[in-house]
Amino acid sequence: MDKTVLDVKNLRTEFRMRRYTVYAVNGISYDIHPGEIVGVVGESGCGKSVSQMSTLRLVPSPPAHIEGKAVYEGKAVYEGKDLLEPSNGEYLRSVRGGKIAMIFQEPMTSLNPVMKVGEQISEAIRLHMKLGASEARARTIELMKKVRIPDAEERYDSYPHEFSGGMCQRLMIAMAMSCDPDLLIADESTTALDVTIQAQILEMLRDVVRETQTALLIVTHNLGIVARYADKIYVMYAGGIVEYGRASDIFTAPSHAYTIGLLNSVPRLDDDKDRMLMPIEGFPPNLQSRPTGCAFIARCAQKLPECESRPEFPLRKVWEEHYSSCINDRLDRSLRKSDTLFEAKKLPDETLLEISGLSKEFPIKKGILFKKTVGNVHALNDVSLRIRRGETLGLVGESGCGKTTLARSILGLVSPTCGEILYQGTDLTKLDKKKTREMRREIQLIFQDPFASLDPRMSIGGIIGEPLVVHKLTSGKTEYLKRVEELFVMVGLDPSLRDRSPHELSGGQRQRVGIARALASEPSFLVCDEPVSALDVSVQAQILNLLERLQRELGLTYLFIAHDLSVVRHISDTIAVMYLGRIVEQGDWKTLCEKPVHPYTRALLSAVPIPDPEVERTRNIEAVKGDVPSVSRLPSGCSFHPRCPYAEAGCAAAVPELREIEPGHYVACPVAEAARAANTASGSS
Amino acid sequence: MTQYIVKKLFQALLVLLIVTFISYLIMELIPGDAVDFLLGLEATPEKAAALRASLNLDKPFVVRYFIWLGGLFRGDMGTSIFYNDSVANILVKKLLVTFRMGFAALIISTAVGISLGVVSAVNRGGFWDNLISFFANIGISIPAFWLGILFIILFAVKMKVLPVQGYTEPSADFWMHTRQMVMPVIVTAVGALSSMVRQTRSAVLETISQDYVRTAREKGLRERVILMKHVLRNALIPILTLLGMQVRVLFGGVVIVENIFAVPGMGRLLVNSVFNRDITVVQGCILIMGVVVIIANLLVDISYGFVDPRIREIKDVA
Amino acid sequence: MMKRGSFLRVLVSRWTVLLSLLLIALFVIAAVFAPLLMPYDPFAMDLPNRLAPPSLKHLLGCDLMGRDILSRIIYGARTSMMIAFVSIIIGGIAGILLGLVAGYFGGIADTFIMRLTDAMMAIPQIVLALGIGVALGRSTLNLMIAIGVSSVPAYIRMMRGQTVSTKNQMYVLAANVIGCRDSRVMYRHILPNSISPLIVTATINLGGAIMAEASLSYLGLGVPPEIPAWGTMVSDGFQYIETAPMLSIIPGLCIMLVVLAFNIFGDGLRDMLDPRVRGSL
Amino acid sequence: MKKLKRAISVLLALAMIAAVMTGCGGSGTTPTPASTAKPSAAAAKTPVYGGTLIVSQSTQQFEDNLYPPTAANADVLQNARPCLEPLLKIASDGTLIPFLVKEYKIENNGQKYTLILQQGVKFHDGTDFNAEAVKWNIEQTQAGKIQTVFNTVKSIDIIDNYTLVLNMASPDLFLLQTLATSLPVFMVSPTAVKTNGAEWAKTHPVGTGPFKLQSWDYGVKMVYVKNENYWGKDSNGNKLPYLDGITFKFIPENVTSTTAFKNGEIDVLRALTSNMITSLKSSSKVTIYDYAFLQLNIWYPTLVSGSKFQNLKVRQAISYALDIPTIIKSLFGPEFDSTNQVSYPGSPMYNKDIAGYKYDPQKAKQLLAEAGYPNGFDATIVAENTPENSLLCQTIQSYFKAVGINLTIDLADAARFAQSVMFSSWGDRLAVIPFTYTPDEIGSARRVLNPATTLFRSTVDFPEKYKGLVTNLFAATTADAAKKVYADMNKFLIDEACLLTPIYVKKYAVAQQSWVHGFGSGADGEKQIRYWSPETVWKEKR
Repeated sequence: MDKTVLDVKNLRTEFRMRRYTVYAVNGISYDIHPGEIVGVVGESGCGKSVSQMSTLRLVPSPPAHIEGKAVYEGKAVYEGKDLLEPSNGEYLRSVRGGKIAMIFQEPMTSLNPVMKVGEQISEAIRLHMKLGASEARARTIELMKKVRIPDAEERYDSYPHEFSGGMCQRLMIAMAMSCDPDLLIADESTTALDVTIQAQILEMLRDVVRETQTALLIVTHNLGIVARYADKIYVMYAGGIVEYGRASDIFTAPSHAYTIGLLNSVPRLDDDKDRMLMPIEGFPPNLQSRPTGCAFIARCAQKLPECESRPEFPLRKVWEEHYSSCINDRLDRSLRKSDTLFEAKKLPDETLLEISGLSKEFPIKKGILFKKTVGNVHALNDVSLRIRRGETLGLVGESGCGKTTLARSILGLVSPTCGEILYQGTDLTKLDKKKTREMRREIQLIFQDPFASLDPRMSIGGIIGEPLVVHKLTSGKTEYLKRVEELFVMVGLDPSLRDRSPHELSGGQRQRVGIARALASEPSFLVCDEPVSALDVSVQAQILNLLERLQRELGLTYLFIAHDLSVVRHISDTIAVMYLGRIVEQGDWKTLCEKPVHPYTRALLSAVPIPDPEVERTRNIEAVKGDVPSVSRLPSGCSFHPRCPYAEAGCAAAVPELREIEPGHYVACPVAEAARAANTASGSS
Repeated sequence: MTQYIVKKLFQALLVLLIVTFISYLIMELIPGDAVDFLLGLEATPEKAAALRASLNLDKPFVVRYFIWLGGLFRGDMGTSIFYNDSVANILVKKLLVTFRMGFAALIISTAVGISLGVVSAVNRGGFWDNLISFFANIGISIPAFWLGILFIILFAVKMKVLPVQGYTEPSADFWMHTRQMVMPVIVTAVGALSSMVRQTRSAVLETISQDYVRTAREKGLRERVILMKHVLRNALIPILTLLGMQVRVLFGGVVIVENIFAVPGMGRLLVNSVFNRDITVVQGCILIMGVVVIIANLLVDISYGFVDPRIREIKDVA
Repeated sequence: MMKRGSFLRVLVSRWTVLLSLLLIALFVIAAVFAPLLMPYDPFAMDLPNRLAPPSLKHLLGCDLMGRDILSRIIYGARTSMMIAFVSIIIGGIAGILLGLVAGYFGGIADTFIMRLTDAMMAIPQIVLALGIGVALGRSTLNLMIAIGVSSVPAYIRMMRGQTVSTKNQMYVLAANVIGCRDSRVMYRHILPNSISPLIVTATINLGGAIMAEASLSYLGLGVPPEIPAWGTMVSDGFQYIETAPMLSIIPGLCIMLVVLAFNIFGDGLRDMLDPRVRGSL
Repeated sequence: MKKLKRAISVLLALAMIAAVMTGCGGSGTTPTPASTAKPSAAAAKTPVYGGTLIVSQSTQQFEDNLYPPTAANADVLQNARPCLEPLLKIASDGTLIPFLVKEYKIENNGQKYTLILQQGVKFHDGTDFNAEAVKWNIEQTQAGKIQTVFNTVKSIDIIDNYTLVLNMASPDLFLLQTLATSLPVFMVSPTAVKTNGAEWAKTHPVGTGPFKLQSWDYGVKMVYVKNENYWGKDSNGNKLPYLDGITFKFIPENVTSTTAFKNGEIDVLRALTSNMITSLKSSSKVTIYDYAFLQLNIWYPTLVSGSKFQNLKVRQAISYALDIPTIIKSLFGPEFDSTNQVSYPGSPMYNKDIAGYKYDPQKAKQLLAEAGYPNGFDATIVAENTPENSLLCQTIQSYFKAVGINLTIDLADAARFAQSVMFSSWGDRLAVIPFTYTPDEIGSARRVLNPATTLFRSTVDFPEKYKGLVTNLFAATTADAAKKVYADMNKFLIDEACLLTPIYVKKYAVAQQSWVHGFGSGADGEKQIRYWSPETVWKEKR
């Protein structure tokens, strides 16, 4: 552990634009030893990615139009040579990709679409290892096998668009490992992937790294991942390191106000229901001004008087190998209970929405002039649901499971192939255009991407007020303005923002605008399609609390769609799990999370890392084999059987029925109980 | 892949049909017809009527169009009212002239255009970039005929280096042919060259900012290798699209340049025929121009298939 | 959009854009205040000093009918600008509407309009304009219609592409969700978000229109002879290119400068309105 | 395509009006060309063999038809002169020069003509040129209906292989003069036409001429090569033709052709415009033949009901408002002349005692006031879209403005002008219409100044008195009688009825390089520029 692979001494990166400078990284120092796994955690804009790029002098490729240039200061010593030294340029180039390799966030766009996949990998091998074409090809195929890419020989010559997201990321890992690097940097490498795939990739990465004694540096915003895999954790905020130390110390004794805020704002699978998420108020700092003093001071809930006056906050030793730049050593780490009693939420059994036998198929057409259908994408098959008034139904599933199609069918944006959707008795699928539009007042949608769902050309006030104009809900200007002001206040937005345009607001504020717009026509049913997954953790908590408050005050009913189980568990009353267009298990939140029956639900739950090293140490993940099959060629019978560890002959034959094994707990798997019994016997929770 | 080609072929034929209909419609709207012109004052009503009947000019517009179209399918493009000779054999000579000039201009504008575009994109904001972009901007702003006359005064009159006009078959006297072709080709090429530079530059800039270029750089490849293997291959797609459009721009340029430099090409014939109301010749010229432009676009579409694997197996998912 | 102040300050930061802005301003002032700026009446004939060389009295000399060239250039600015703007409006409005409909509704409307556009794009613009011009006869209005109509396909293609890409944006889906009718979605959401590429295409086409006027008058289709327009002046001046080169060279130069200015300004505007670039200027 | 090209096209269209030469016993004397060119020094030098003569003019517009019997276009036929030859040529002073016809006898007052043909002449396809061929050619011309020179020939008798007799239906003393000066009647090989058909003959002239047509690219280039066994000999017996070949090049763009001429790429440049002359004047010998061939007039739509131009005072006011001499002198080149009537100063038909209208704006204003338009009125003028017309109309516009008339100019391209002016009523507008003198003034007068033509029938109202004069013109048998009637017609049109206002007369201008000899003035003194003899042209070695 003594020999350091990479030693970075107060690295500083600034983007000198024509009229202003962005201070992306402000003097950070860290080092990494062979075989060690280091986690770098922070919210978007804290400079965690830029710092890694800077060590390899990879201009973080700002869009080509930006004429800014990256200026690096400080040293990044590798094998005794400072990579940042301009004179070492040639040496740096030989290190890049060879000795230090990186994996990026978007696997699909990181591969050259017009070049064979195998070629892109062997290109690096031939360059760094000076191997001939045939040896390079052999080595590439061997690497592809190592990262478990099925039938590697043939897939060598196929193109990136023929691979799924998960497969692409495996290719990137193969490419990175191709030259036996000393250091591998994974920059948000699993953020874009589904939870189960993310678990597979990280597990494989850890085994490979342990086996080859390569140092691994994981950059992520997900505390769970860092808790499970990292030995040492650096917490970054506004371009600087605010705290670092051993993983267990950071989680048990977080000693910086920001770290505490982070930990308290993240919902955990194992915390009790009435726990109140404690968001960090305000919004991320503006990097265009040179930071002085403590950058977190504006949002810090536990700041001391002298915090204002101190010029700078060096990292001081708080514990053995545990440093923090926060001067307040009596930080309150307790979690606060939510003041409202959730159990008290009694649900009247009046059904608001009843979906029965809903399926949807998108035909794949081929042919020149007269298109004939050659195949079908089975987005939804035979989905039935019941949502009571005031209830929050959580819908969980990975990409391609049909949750978005379900949401759009309810809103009438997509007309289902068969089945009916009864909303207070009326069947939405049978309404004509005019009636569907009127029904739009009743049912509204909250979008995932807060920025893309607001019209950039309109002012905030205009966006929120548009439903009022469309449905002529207010007569006269004054009443309109009053109602808009009311909506602003309702979602916690400052009314003075009325004339600003969307790009001037932060992520959280934009999502509040989306919610206000949805509430403008006083709907009683809200479909939330992944409302928080695009937000930073701290802001996520603000929105979740807002949604809960609105539900209590306005008696709203939510259909909450997400792929992050911990968020769904926190907010929903009942949860349904979907896989490839079918509901595989449904039940109230307690039974489903604690006593899951269906193998897929269990795999989903175990794939979600819990931000607590002790828990993660002991937990092993129920690995799920292979990749999600394509939606146009569904496997026969239970569509999960090819990947299910407990699959039996029967599974492939008949499509399992959703049966009620306990009051309110449905499951669509014949062997479910037996599998659970076997599993509990082997001692894992 | 073949399905993709066949689909594009069908589309091209349909568009070609519409092209001929549009040109016939425009010629129909133009008042006055060749007959009054031809017979002059001797036009006794019976003579005019007889000539009109023989040329089917008395039939309604739509019928005449379909007669012409029928003829086209049988390979006969009709006879010119003016030169009372079959349109095909009038056009064949003129076509070669225009194609030689147009093709030379296309080669120059593409080769020089793309290389300059890449150079200026690669050192973005640098000296070369500003210089090339400035001249490219001037290139697209100069009216072709004005430049033509400037060239004539400069090279032919003052410096007496190049012949002023005329056209000799390359077979007859190749050296004279090239000397005569220098000015017209350059004048035609200037406009096309400049727009090619500008478009290539933005296409390359767009590709440089993609993620896979960053991955290539992260792999430690030399800048030149990244440019050749990764950037250019991907920038080729938008550049190809532009190439399809260039053919149309060149035809426009040729029409003007042929008149200045007295090159007996199709452009000049077309303009004369429009003023002479020689409908069949106009149709012939526009048909050929349309065919060439559509074939150029078809070739571009097909070449997409080779350059970009994603387009190869198009599946239309509704 | 960015706050007003910084928009102009940033736009002017690049000297080429500044220069082109100046040239355009000069062109517009000359066009609008033509009557005040002209030293002589551009129509007044003064036969004795026919083809007089540039002199103090006549800064740029006189044309073949003894009329002062400088005044005719200034008046010509007005005609050329009028022709350019009106043909942009004709081409633009028709192009935008058709492109919007084709892009938004897709299906048969889209294929019909796009195949028609492909067909018109297969014919060079100068030939299209010539055909329409000859059909309508020689007058200023007909010239504008000829240039306008022949530039419609370019606008349709640009607008359709823009509509198709904007249509798939989330905020358009949101507009549907809150119950907007198709028409409202189009004019309230899709059109405003296509404004920036439209303005850029319009500025670049302004230059194109002036050049088209020049080329058409060379082919014999320009404005009525007595009305000074740059294109007609260049083509009329051809005959006397050896004896009085100024007759063609000056208007030709004016055309080039103005078209150049519009192109550079168009490029600058495009970089300005492109959100990715805005941050860096 | 340059606007000027269409100017030539209109002239040629109207040359067709001159194509039909009606009436008998026309005076047939050609206008006496007062050549302004210096007598060429060529006569002193001895002719040299070899070289190709490059002749260039603007692209001609018309039907490219070189088969004489059906060809309607004089200028196009001229281009066939190197390979086709007429029976007789005519000297500038009107005397006939024997050519393919060696001798001729005219008997009983023009009723009977005996023609004795040149012997040993062969067509290019090897067949003999004999009486039979001439008879066939004359019959074809009669059948072609385009040329009327042989209409009065009743019958043709073949006496022997080289003599034939024409019996005339009515006495015509000037048949041969008309034959030589009207639309050229060239001899074409009967066998060639019989085997390949008239259509083929249009593009493949087979004649007896000094050169053979090698290639012809419509509207671009015509290439002639030497006919080795040409029958002609020059005055001192050497074989003709001197040149190895003649090439016609059609260049639309004047600037291009003038520059090419100055660079020596072109030997002879025909149909010059005024600005071409000014640019050529400085550098090389420009011969302007005083052979006027076109006049431009403004005509008034007196027949159009309610038109202000029905009032004589208005027409006269307009005539007074235009200062034609200054316009011509300052705006147009040396090859233009002003005239106050349909004829022109140099012409024998010129009527000296026509007063005409001197430039007098005050009188014009006064006349307008009397006519009820004290502060003028709006009017439109329609003309063909050529650079000269555009220049002219703008000048007229400013002169009109001086007397209160504001004029809009409608320039129509050739086909639209033909359709809307020539062959139908041009409505309540002034129209700029040309009148051509080719081949002779009286013949043109009979056809054009005739109320019955499609041009005037529906728009111009000719008083009875004038119609009487026109019938006399047709009846006049002798040249002097026709001349007298023509003079009266002119007097009436201008001074009495003021039905038209003449503007300018245009002469035919040709530029010729110094090393070219025998092009304009033929060896035998024949000054005709339009009916040149290619066999005697030669080029100095350069």
